[in-house]
Formats: sequence, C-alpha cells, structure tokens
Amino acid sequence: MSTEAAKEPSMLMQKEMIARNYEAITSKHETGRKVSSTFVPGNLNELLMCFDIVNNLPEINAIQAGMRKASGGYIMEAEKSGHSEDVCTYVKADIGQMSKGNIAPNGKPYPDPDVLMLSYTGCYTFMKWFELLREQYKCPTLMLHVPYEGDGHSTKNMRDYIVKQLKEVVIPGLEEVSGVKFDIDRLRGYLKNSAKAEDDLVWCLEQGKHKPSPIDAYFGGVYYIGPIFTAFRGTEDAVKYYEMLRAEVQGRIDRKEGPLTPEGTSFNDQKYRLVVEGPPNWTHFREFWKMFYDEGAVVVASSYTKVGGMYDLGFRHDPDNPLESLADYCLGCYTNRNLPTRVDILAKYVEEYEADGLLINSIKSCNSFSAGQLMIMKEVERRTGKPGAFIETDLVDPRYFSAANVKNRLESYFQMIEQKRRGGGSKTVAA
Amino acid sequence: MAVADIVKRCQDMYEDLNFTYAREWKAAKAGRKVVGFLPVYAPMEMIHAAGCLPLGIFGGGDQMEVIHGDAYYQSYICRIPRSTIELGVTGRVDFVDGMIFPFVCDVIRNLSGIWKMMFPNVWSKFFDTPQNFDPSIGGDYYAVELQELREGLEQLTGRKITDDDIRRSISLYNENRRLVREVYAFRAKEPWKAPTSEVYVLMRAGLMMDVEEHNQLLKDYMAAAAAEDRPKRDNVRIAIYGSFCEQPPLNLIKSIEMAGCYVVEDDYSLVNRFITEDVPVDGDPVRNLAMSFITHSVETSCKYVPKLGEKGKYHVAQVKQCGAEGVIYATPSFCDPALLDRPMICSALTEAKIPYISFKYAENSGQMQPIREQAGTFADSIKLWS
Amino acid sequence: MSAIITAGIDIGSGCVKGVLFRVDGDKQEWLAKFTSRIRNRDPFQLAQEGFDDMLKEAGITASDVAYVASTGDAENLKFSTGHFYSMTTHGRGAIFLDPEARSVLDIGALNGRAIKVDEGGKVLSYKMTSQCASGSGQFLENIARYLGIAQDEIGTLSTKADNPEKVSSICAVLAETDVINMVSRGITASNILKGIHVSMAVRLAKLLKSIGANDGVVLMTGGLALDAGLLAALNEAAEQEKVNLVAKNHPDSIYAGAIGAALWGAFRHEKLARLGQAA
Amino acid sequence: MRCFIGIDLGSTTTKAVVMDENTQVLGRGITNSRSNYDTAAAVSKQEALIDTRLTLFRRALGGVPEVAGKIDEIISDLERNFRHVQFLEQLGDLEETCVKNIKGPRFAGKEKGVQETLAEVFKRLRAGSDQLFAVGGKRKSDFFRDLAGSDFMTVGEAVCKDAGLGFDMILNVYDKSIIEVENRPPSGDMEGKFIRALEKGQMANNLIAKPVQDALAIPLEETYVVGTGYGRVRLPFPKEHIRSEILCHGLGAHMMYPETRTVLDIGGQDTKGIQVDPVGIVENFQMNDRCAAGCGRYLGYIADEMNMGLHELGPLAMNSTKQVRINSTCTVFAGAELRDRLALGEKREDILAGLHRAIILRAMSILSRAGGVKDQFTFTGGVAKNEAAVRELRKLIKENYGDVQININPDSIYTGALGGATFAVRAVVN
Ligand SMILES: Nc1ncnc2c1ncn2[C@@H]1O[C@H](COP(=O)(O)OP(=O)(O)O)[C@@H](O)[C@H]1O
Ligand SMILES: Nc1ncnc2c1ncn2[C@@H]1O[C@H](COP(=O)(O)OP(=O)(O)O)[C@@H](O)[C@H]1O
Ligand code: SF4
Ligand code: SF4
Ligand code: SF4
Repeated sequence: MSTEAAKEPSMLMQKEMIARNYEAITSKHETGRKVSSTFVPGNLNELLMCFDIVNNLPEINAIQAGMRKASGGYIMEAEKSGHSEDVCTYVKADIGQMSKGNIAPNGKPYPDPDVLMLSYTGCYTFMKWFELLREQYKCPTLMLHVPYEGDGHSTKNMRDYIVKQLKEVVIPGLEEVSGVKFDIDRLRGYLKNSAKAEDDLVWCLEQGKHKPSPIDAYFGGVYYIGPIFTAFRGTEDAVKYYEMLRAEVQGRIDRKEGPLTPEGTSFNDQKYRLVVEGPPNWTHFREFWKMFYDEGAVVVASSYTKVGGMYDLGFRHDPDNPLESLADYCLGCYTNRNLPTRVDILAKYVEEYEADGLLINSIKSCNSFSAGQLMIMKEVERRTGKPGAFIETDLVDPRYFSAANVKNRLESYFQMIEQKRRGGGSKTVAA
Repeated sequence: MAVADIVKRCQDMYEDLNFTYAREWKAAKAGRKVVGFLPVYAPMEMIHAAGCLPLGIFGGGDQMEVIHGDAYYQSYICRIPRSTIELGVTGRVDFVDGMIFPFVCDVIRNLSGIWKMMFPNVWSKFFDTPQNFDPSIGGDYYAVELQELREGLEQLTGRKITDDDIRRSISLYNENRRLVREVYAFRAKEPWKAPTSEVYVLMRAGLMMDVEEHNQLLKDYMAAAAAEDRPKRDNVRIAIYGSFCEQPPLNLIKSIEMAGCYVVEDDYSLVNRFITEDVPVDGDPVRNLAMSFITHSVETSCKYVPKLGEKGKYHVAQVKQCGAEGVIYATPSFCDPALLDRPMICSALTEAKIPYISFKYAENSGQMQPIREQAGTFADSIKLWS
Repeated sequence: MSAIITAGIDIGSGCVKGVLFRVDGDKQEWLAKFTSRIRNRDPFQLAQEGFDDMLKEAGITASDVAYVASTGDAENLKFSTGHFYSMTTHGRGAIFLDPEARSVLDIGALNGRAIKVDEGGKVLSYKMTSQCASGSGQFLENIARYLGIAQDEIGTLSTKADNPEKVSSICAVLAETDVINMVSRGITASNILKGIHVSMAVRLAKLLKSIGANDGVVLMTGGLALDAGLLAALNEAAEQEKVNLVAKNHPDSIYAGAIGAALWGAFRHEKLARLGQAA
Repeated sequence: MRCFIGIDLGSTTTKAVVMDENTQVLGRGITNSRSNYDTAAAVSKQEALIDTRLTLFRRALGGVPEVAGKIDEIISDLERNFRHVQFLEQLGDLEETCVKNIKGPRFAGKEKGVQETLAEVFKRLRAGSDQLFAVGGKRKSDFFRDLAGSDFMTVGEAVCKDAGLGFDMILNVYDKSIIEVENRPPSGDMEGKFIRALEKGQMANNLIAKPVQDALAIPLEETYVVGTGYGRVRLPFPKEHIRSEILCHGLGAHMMYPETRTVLDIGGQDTKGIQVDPVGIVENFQMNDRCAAGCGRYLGYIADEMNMGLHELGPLAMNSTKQVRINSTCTVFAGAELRDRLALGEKREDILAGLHRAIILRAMSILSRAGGVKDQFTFTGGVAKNEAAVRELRKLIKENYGDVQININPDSIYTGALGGATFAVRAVVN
C-alpha cells in the first residue's frame, strides 16, 4: 500500500510472509524451484507444496497492483491490445502487467510459471484467463474442473470426478513438472496444519458477534484471510499466524475494543453493524474503508472472507481423506454455491451477527459474484426484515470507483437506518 | 410450400413471445410437459425421450419491453438474463414445467438460482457438462449427469424413459442435425438463394417445435429455396462468430446482409449444430450421448480447449471449409466468454491471413447505422482489394 | 481513357460535405467543394443544394458528372450513382490529402473511427468507438457552449493549459457534471478543455493501437480534425506510449470522406467501363 | 418571523422552500444549478424569500376588505411586475458584461460594429420584454438564461443580418457573458424592487401600498437551513445541516401526501424509487446505477436536438398517434437515435412518444428494483411536469400494479426542498 497503515504484530508477520513468497517466486532461477500460477478459490496449496512448487496467484498480484494504484495503467494496456472494456479487470490487470515488464511488488521481474494450475472453481473467467496465459507462457496447463453446486449440494458424481482428475491429471502433471514423486503422507501432514489454522480463523471471524465487534470482517477481513487463502495454507507459518491473530482478537474483546483503523485508532464507537456481500474495491481501499468507520459502520460478517473456503460451515481439510477433502473443499467455496444457498448464508449472518442489514458491493468485473445480487438483496431483505443497500464499484479499475456516488449511497443508507431506529419513537411527525 | 410461406411461419414463431405453438402442443394431450432450455446446448434427445417438448428460450429479442428484468441486473451484465426473467415474471412461460440452464457462463449459472427462488414449483436444473474431455474422466462424469437428468425428467413426467425411447429420439435428432448441416451447406454454396435472415428464423423456429415437424420443414425449405430464382449480388462471403448465446436482433442480421455481406457460416444458437456427427444409435444410449459430446462437439467460447496451440484452429478450418472471405466477430456487450476469447480467436485468424472485424451488439440494439458502416466498410475492403 | 468528372457527397451527423473532381488517370483536379452544418435541416436537401452550387461553380451540369459517390449516412441519396462506406472513403481521402498518412482518425460528432491504410488508400484494418462516448465531438461542443467558448477557440485555449484536469467519467452526462464541478472548483477553461482532449486522446490512442497502427503519420479527418488541442494531446499521448506516431491534420481534412468517395467513384466508374457496364 | 429553509441542490435545478414553525409552506424558489453552487443556493433561497413576501402580502391583503375577491389578481400583477423589474435589471447587467467582453483578436477592428449591433439587440430585447411580462404573456421558462437566451438568438440573428455582421461573433460574446451574469446573484434590495413593482402596477396603489409595506417590514429570520440534493456536499453547511436527498424526498412526499408509500423521483441525472412508511420514514430505496440513461437530462438533449424548449416536448408527444419503439435510453446517443428514426421517415411526435415511454420504462425498472409500487404513489422531480411522461407512467403503473392512486403535485419539483425544510423545523422545534 502506498501510505503506511497502522500495524499489529499479525499484520507484520503476514507482510513478512508475503514478501518471502514473492522472493521465492522471483528467485526461482537461482533456487531452481518450480512456480505454479493458480487461483484463490479452490486452490490446491497443500498439494503444490508436496511437489516443492512455489505458489503464485495472479488474482493477488492484481490486488497488489490495485492497491499500489498501478492497475489502471495495466488495464489500459490490456485494452489497447484488444481486450474489451467489458471483461473482468483482474484478467486485464494481469495481462497488462505482463506487457509492462511484469514486475513483482519486490521490484524483481516475475519469472514465467512452470505450470498453470487452473482450478476452475466458482468462476468461469478463470478458464479464459489461463487459456490466455497459456498462449503467452506456452507452459503446461492442468485443468481441474469443479462442477457447480447448482442444486445446492454436491453429489458423489462431482466428488468422484474431481478426485479422478486429481489422480489422473493433476498429480501426474505436477510430478512431471517438478520431478518430485507424490507422497500422500506429506499431503496428510500439510492438511493437518490447514485444519488447525482453519479452526483459529473460524474462531476469529465469529467474534464479530461481540458488541463492539473486535474485528472488521470486510476491510480487516481481507487481511485475516490472507494467509489461508493464498500460498500459506498448510504451512507452520499459517498456524502461527492464526494463533497470533486469535490472541489479538481476544485481547480486544477483553478490552472491549473494536478493530484498529488504518489510522491506528481503535474503532469503538460502532453505530451500525453490517453484513457485506461481494469483494472490496482495491484501488481506493483506504478511502472506501474510511467511508465506513467515519460514519460508525463496522462490518461484522462478509461473504468475501469465504471465497477461499467456507470453514465456518464446518468444513475442515481432513488428513484421513486427503484427496476427497480437497474435492470437498473445491466444491464448497462461496462462489461455487448456488444463489439460494448464498441467500441462506447471508440471511443467517444478518441474524446471527445481529446486523442492521446487508450491504452489497457489486463488482462490475465479476459476474460470478454480481449476476443475481439484486435478487439476493431482495430475498435477504424479505427474510430478515432488515433493509439492504447496493453500491457499485470495481476491483482494480479505478475508472469505476466514483467516490461521490458511493458515499451518497452509503450516507443515505446509514441515515435511513438511523431514522428507522428512531422512527418508532418519533410518531410526532407533523402531517 | 413457397419460401415466403415457410419463412413467415418461422418468423411468426420466432417473434411469438407467448410461445403459442408450445402452449398448444402441451394442451393437445393431457399430461404433456414442456421443458425449456437456454443457450447454448441441451441434450434434447433426453427431453424428447421423456415425451416432453424441448423449448429453446433465447431471450426476449428486440420486441419486448423489459421492466422487471432490469430490476435484477446491473447495467454491466448482458441482456439475455433480464429478458428471460421478464418472460418469467410476465407469465409468458408459465406453462413451462421444467427448465434447463446449461453451462454457458456464470450469468446463466446464477440465473438458474434466481429461477429456483422465483419459481420454486418449476423443476429446474443447472446442467454442468464436463470441461475435461477424457472419455474415462469427463465421459464417465457426463454419463452419470445424463443419467441424473434422465431420473429428474422421469420424476417430472412420472414415467420411465427406456433405453429404446432414447434411441428413437437419437435417430430423430440425428436426422435433424443432418438436415441442418445440409441447409448450412446449401447456404454456403449459394448464399443468395438462402439468405441468413431466412435460415436464422428457420433454425430458431426449429428449437421451438416438434423435431419431426422441423425435419419436414427443413426439407421443404431446401426444395423451395433451390427452386426459387434469386439474383446473385456482388456481395462478399463472411462467417460470423461470437453470437452463440444472446442472439442479435433480426434487423442486425439483415443490416449485415444489406451492407454487402453474405453470411456463409455462423455460430448463432448452436444447439442443433453442437454435436457435429451422428450419435451412434446402437449400444448404451446414455453413454453414446456422453461420448458424442466429448469427442464430436463444436468448439465455442464456453468449452475449454485442452491443448496448447489449438485455440482458434477450429474456426480457421470452418472458414476455409465454407469459403468465407472474412470473419465478423460479433459479440453481445458484456459477454465475458466471447470477449475474452476474442483476442485468441482473432490472432488465429490473423495467422491464417483471414481478415476480420469485431463489434458488439445487444439483443435489443436499435441503432443499425454503426453496424452497417462497419460491415459495409468490411465488404468494401474485401470487394475493392482482394 | 479520357478525363471524367466525379462527385463525392458525405452526409454526417453534424455536417454535409461535398467535392467535385476531374480525374484523368493518375491526375486528380479538385474543382469545387461545399460544407453545410445540418442544424435540424434536411440533410438530403442540403446535399442537393450543395451539389447544385458546386456544379454552378464549376460551370457544368449534372449530366457532365460521370459518377456521384455517396458516403456516410447517404445510402439513400437519390442522385448518387453508388455508395461507399465511410471508412473506405476516409482512408482514400486521407491519402489524397497527405500521401504520407498510414492511418486515419476520423472524429465526428458521435463516433470516432481509426483506419489503417496503405499508400494507395486501401483500408487494412479499422475500428469504431462504441457506445458511451464522452469523447465525442458533440460532447466537446456542449461543454464549450457551457463554458462560453466558440468552437474555433477550443484548440487554442486547450494548448494554453498548464495543469490539465482529468475527466474521469466514461459517460458524457456524468462527465458534464464533472466539468461543472471543475468550474466550481475554479479550474480554468484551458485546463478543462485540455483535460477533455487528453481523455479523448487516450481513447483514440487505444483505438489506434487496437488496429495495429503503430508508426507513421496519422491524419485526422472529420469535424474535429482542425482542433489544435486534440492534435497536441494526441501527439503527447503517442509520445507517452512511446509509439512512433505523428498526428497531423490538413486544412481540408473535413472533406476527406467526400474526397475518398469521389476518387473511389472514379475508380469504380473506370472498372465498370472496362467491364462494359458503365453506370 | 422565524423561517426554516430547505435547499435542494439538484444537478439541473436548485430549489428552496421556506416554512414557518408550523410546517406551513411560505415560499418556494427555483433556479438553474450552475457552476457555482453557492450562488445557486443563494439565488434559490432569495427566490423563495421573494415568494414568502408574496405570501405575506396575501395575508396582509386578506385584512383589506376593499380588495376582497381581487387578491389573486393583485398578487399576480405584483409578481409579474416584480419579475419584469428583475428581468430588466439582469438584462442591463448582461449588456454591460457583453460590452466588456468585446475584446481579443477575433474582434480586432470590429469592436465598434459589434458594440452597435449589441446595443440594437438589447434595445429590442428591452422593448420586447413589455410583452413578455404583459398580462397573460407566455414565458418559455422562469430562468433568465432561457428567457434572455432564446430571444437573443432570434433577435440577434435578425439584427446581424441587417448589419451584415457574422452572428457567430455576437453569439460568442453572449455565451461568455451569460455565464458571468448567471454567477452573479441578482442584487439584493428586494424591498426596492417590490416598491417599484408596486408603482408599475395598475391596481389602486393607495389601497394596497400600506399593507404591502407593512408586510415588507416583517423581518425574515433564517432560523435553520437544511441542505440536500446531489450537490449537498458542496454546500458550505456544517454536517448536521445536510440530509440525504433520499430521506428528504421521502419526507417531502409524505408532507404533501401523508398516505404515500412509494415515491418516484426523476431528476436531471438520477432516478430514485423510494418506499416510505406511514410516518414518512424511508424504508427502502434504489437509484439508477452509474449510467445516467433515461434521466431528465435525456429530455434536455432531445430538446436541444429538436431546438425546442423542455416545456414543449410533452405536448408534442401527446399528439402522437403511433408510438415508435425506442430501445436505447443512453442519453448521449439520444440525438443519434432521433435522427436515425427521422431518417426512416417516422414522425417527430411518434418518436418523442417512444422516447418518453423509454424513460418511464427505465423508471419502472428502478421502481421494481425498489420493491414495486404501493398505494399511494407519488411522482416528483422535474420530469413530473411533463405530461407525456406522466401519461406513460399512469399506463404502466396500471398495467403492472393495478389501481393505485397516483399523486402529482404541481409543486412536486420542490419535494426534496420541502423535506429539507421539514427537517429544519424538526431540528429546532422538536
Ligand atoms: N469548424 C469546426 N471547428 C471545430 N469543430 C467543428 C467544426 N465543424 C464541425 N466541428 C465538430 O465536428 C462535428 C461534426 O463533424 P463531422 O465529421 O461532420 O461529423 P459527422 O461526420 O458525424 O457529421 C461537430 O459535432 C462539431 O463538434
Ligand atoms: N417544465 C418542464 N417540462 C418538462 N420537463 C421538465 C421541466 N422542467 C424540468 N424538466 C425536466 O426535469 C429535469 C430536471 O429535474 P430536477 O428534478 O430539477 O433535477 P435535479 O434535481 O437533478 O436538478 C430536466 O432535465 C428536465 O428533463
Ligand atoms: S470474474 Fe470474479 S471470480 Fe472470476 S476472476 Fe474475475 S473477479 Fe475473480
Ligand atoms: S451472452 Fe455471454 S455473458 Fe451473457 S449469458 Fe450468454 S454467454 Fe453469458
Ligand atoms: S448514459 Fe452515459 S453511461 Fe449510460 S450508456 Fe449513455 S453514455 Fe454510457
């Protein structure tokens, strides 16, 4: 990020982990390690670790570029080379970055990946994205097709299909790329770590039920999920990170404190509690966040913190059923759930976290999230009786962030909640 | 029948947003069911074998006023899901007993969920075909999915679907696909005799009527069109890609033809051309359907291309085969699959030295002037200099 | 092959343009021209009037003209012999005006078009801007009016900008509000206009790049061709992008479409004559 | 007396409402929003205070038995004359400014001719103004820019032709100057102008002078001002004086029609659907997204394209016999669409009818998004003045939501400001 935000120890640790991973990626020619590019939802980090492969996530790189305010230029670059204005800006940020030297946040060039691990979970665009990258890098591409839970649940056929692909496509492919033989016990070991970290993550996210909430499950949440959704699930580091995070959250609960804002103050005066659906905007992340805490709005639960796995619904990676649990993990990511299920989840959050309502940040780029969100809002409003609100931004395209527009809607929403709260008493309105 | 009569009949059906044909078909016999499906592919044999009428629902076109549909979609999402919702909300498809939402993209995928919430009493299915094309992986998976579809349909209709039922349907649809291929070949050979504005409605109507009836209609059309004396114009031959899902308004197709282009190949509403060869009739019919999909289906933006370097090869081969002089890559606005594919397909075309242009449309586009200008310049450029 | 006279008529959304040429093999002589702004009048009527004026000026009658070629929105022009689409004609017209040109930017009232041509005016590739055109001539015109600036002052003012203010909105309506906000923040007209020019230039540069026009002279045609501010912004954009493009204009740029039509008309006439089916 | 003021700074127009402490409306004022928001707010407030004076006059005259039954006539006479005085004052300012603006290379050597032409133009404009403000005179708009502008074009073009001078030059001076004049709030001295208006009038001066002067003497104290609307963040008000326009529209509609449950507001750049509860509290709302398609500005573009006043669009569309279907409501391409259709031989009124329907269809979608239409339904905002739009809305509401009572108030454009003023009263009185 451009300006330094106030940091807690867990944040510093995460920062250091990320830096180390970028170092591992960009120094692959020196270390001889292989690099795989892959996606957040349904990623197979533990499996990749079994082959000593370093994990690079273009989505995360796009976010980084967004936060560094570089994405706008990358997107323009991609559009100039023939990409449409209409399509997902993560893809364009990634493609544009390549033609602009492909420099990682640590200032070194990204090396070409040795394998594209295409986990096609929850988003159609992933498939096109890696087809595009494949043209560029001409490297092996391993496709793991994860069927969509269209009827609201997974079936045995889906699970078998995924496990079969793991056994017959993904694992042999990774063996070939890395030259390392697959050892299922190694995988079991990593999965054990995963499950442990997952327990702590779930605990932290659930503390949003406190008043004041010791966490911000959206703006803070994107940091909390960092390690587990990316290159660190399965590592000892991740286990440690979540222990640390848990202790910090516990501390805030004990002190009856809210989360830390980027300005370093505790956000204790929480007037509105929100559930948020949809990813955040990255190009104006700080400004966007400020619009919330300035008005006293804290996010107590969000769906974005579930894109890389819905651990709060009980799923854990399972060392006893390694491949099957990987399959279940892929199937269960948030955007791989059908709309009725998403409504159930969000309505449940509004109720269990005693929120004032559901706010949807609808992202232009992302059909997977966005197509249908208005229906989601209607349904959640109907079920919970709490008002919803709808704002529109984009992930990493600065052109689609209109601060005045977003602020206008947020303010109207907060004032409406406020007015409604007081409404009961002030029947004195002159007619 | 004369060409004009056949075309009129088809066009009336195509424009009929109340689906009178399907309503009457259903009413004609007690217990009949209609199963709707969206672009871009549905195993119609299975629906047919269940005794149901497969009904292609391809948006609302440019004649429908969308009010409630827009309430469900942001401005940056294509048109087809909104007009489909409008069809639903306004009761125009209230007689449809089941809906199949194919694997096209995330928009259609999420639409399937909206449908479930809006119309809880309609049997609906998101139909996820495999993106792994290994017979023993994707094939096995797909066979089970088809089997589940079969069971779903059995529950819907309350009657068993036997293997022989499916085999009978397969042969009818094999004939349908064969005739469709013949019409396309006829048009590619003598495009002035089979303008695309006619062929298009002929195909669209076919996705809304009984397959045997359509088979007859296809034969009639070819006979009538061959007999008709139509002048050959100084037009160029082009292929259209990118329009597989949300369909362009008929006026757009006419505008392209008016601007001096003969369309000799296209990917409009692919359904009846999705499987490119006859499905074997003998043996396990479910397995046969699955294998045909795995091994003999078109390449289009919603299917993964497993091999490096294969992207766009299919299109180049098609263009060569039908003798097109150029390609118009016309996509619906905000159509991610087509738009993300565009750079890859177009670079394959460039490599093969096939000229192309690209533009976007919406099913309700009203302004044709820019379309005429672009298609016209394209035609000019081929005419004047190649 | 004797000399023939051809006419080109270009009906746009803002103006009607026409030219009259005598063509003798490779020799082309420009006989007459006219423009008239449409301003709610019937463009076909204006075309007829302009055509008649040209004939008078050249001292000939309609029957002396071998081929009347229409372009632009003139497919339905009654007295035309044939129609060419606008990108075909702008390409040819540009080469006539500046033989060095290898690409053309035609910026009209509503759409922008980028055309890549070879030395004979043959169109190699092209693209049009689509909807949501805050960079259209119409938009600039509205803003200028709002700022109280005459059309021909826009360019000069824009080149005087010291700190251009970016217009971020994609939509012209919202961009209008952006501009109003700028005025209220005390931003000068120069900086506002330049800001608009810059954002237009960026879009146009994108358009050029997408048709593969990466070097050589870009000739601006159409209504905004003579806007010095846009020209400067384009050249700056090219420099920033490190592409070897030089944007230029020509005093007669606005006639490019009509010229191209007249010349292709001559070409076509000759071809038809050769085939013995003179039109 | 204590005055409570709501100011709604819209993207097209700025509206102000003055209320007394019993939430009785005293006055309304409107002006076009311009580049300077402070000025727009100041002008609209001034206009509302002028209107307040008129209300006070009316009250005062109520006590004069001799004028019973003639009060309306007197007040409108007074107002007309007041407007005329104000118009002449601004015209004078415009002329002065124009003369000042004759400079720069394009005028080199022609200054004198231009100046003389201008003098002639303004002379004619002044003369024409008598008719403009005569009893029953029809004015195209209430705004100086529109009034002066349209006449300037016709008169100017004629004068230039006679003088053999290019009209472009005069137009250029005008364009520059009108902005300056607009951004100068008209001079205060309301009292003086009223006195002059009084003198101009044909009414029995002696009878009404006294009560009018008494009413003029009542001090108008700005007790509390609430700002709302699109440009509210730019108002130099402390935060607690700013309210979201959604809440203000909801409350404003409730004040006019307490039984209102659904409100539709179509303004210049946004369309809002609002649901309110029985006490005027907003329950839900939706706005158009970032695309401004189908908002009021759309009609503005069309009017420009057709060279007509906004007032005239509706009536023309009402003449349509066969509606043309228009699918795109993109504001920018509205003009192109119009030309396209005209070229296809469609009639202007039929196309216009189609365009109006297109706008209302969009509004219907936003209403649907906001949860549909409940009884009673209130339509507010500038577009509510347009009868063709209203006709389509009535049709579509009936088709989609059945028999719902539809409220449209002639003062509906002030709804937001009315809500704001109510909030102002509440802030002090409750
Ligand atoms: N003399 C001029 N100086 C600057 N801009 C002009 C001039 N004449 C026309 N324009 C601009 O050009 C536009 C029309 O350009 P034109 O190329 O004729 O467009 P089209 O072909 O679409 O009619 C007008 O909208 C106006 O903004
Ligand atoms: N007299 C009128 N007749 C018809 N339409 C009008 C009239 N006055 C205003 N409008 C329409 O109303 C719109 C402005 O509405 P308004 O509510 O003032 O908007 P805002 O609140 O954004 O300023 C204009 O764009 C115009 O389309
Ligand atoms: S469409 Fe959405 S989920 Fe897919 S890559 Fe883009 S942002 Fe990610
Ligand atoms: S048109 Fe494209 S984006 Fe829209 S539903 Fe069809 S495939 Fe998806
Ligand atoms: S109104 Fe604006 S955003 Fe909407 S389509 Fe038109 S130009 Fe684009």
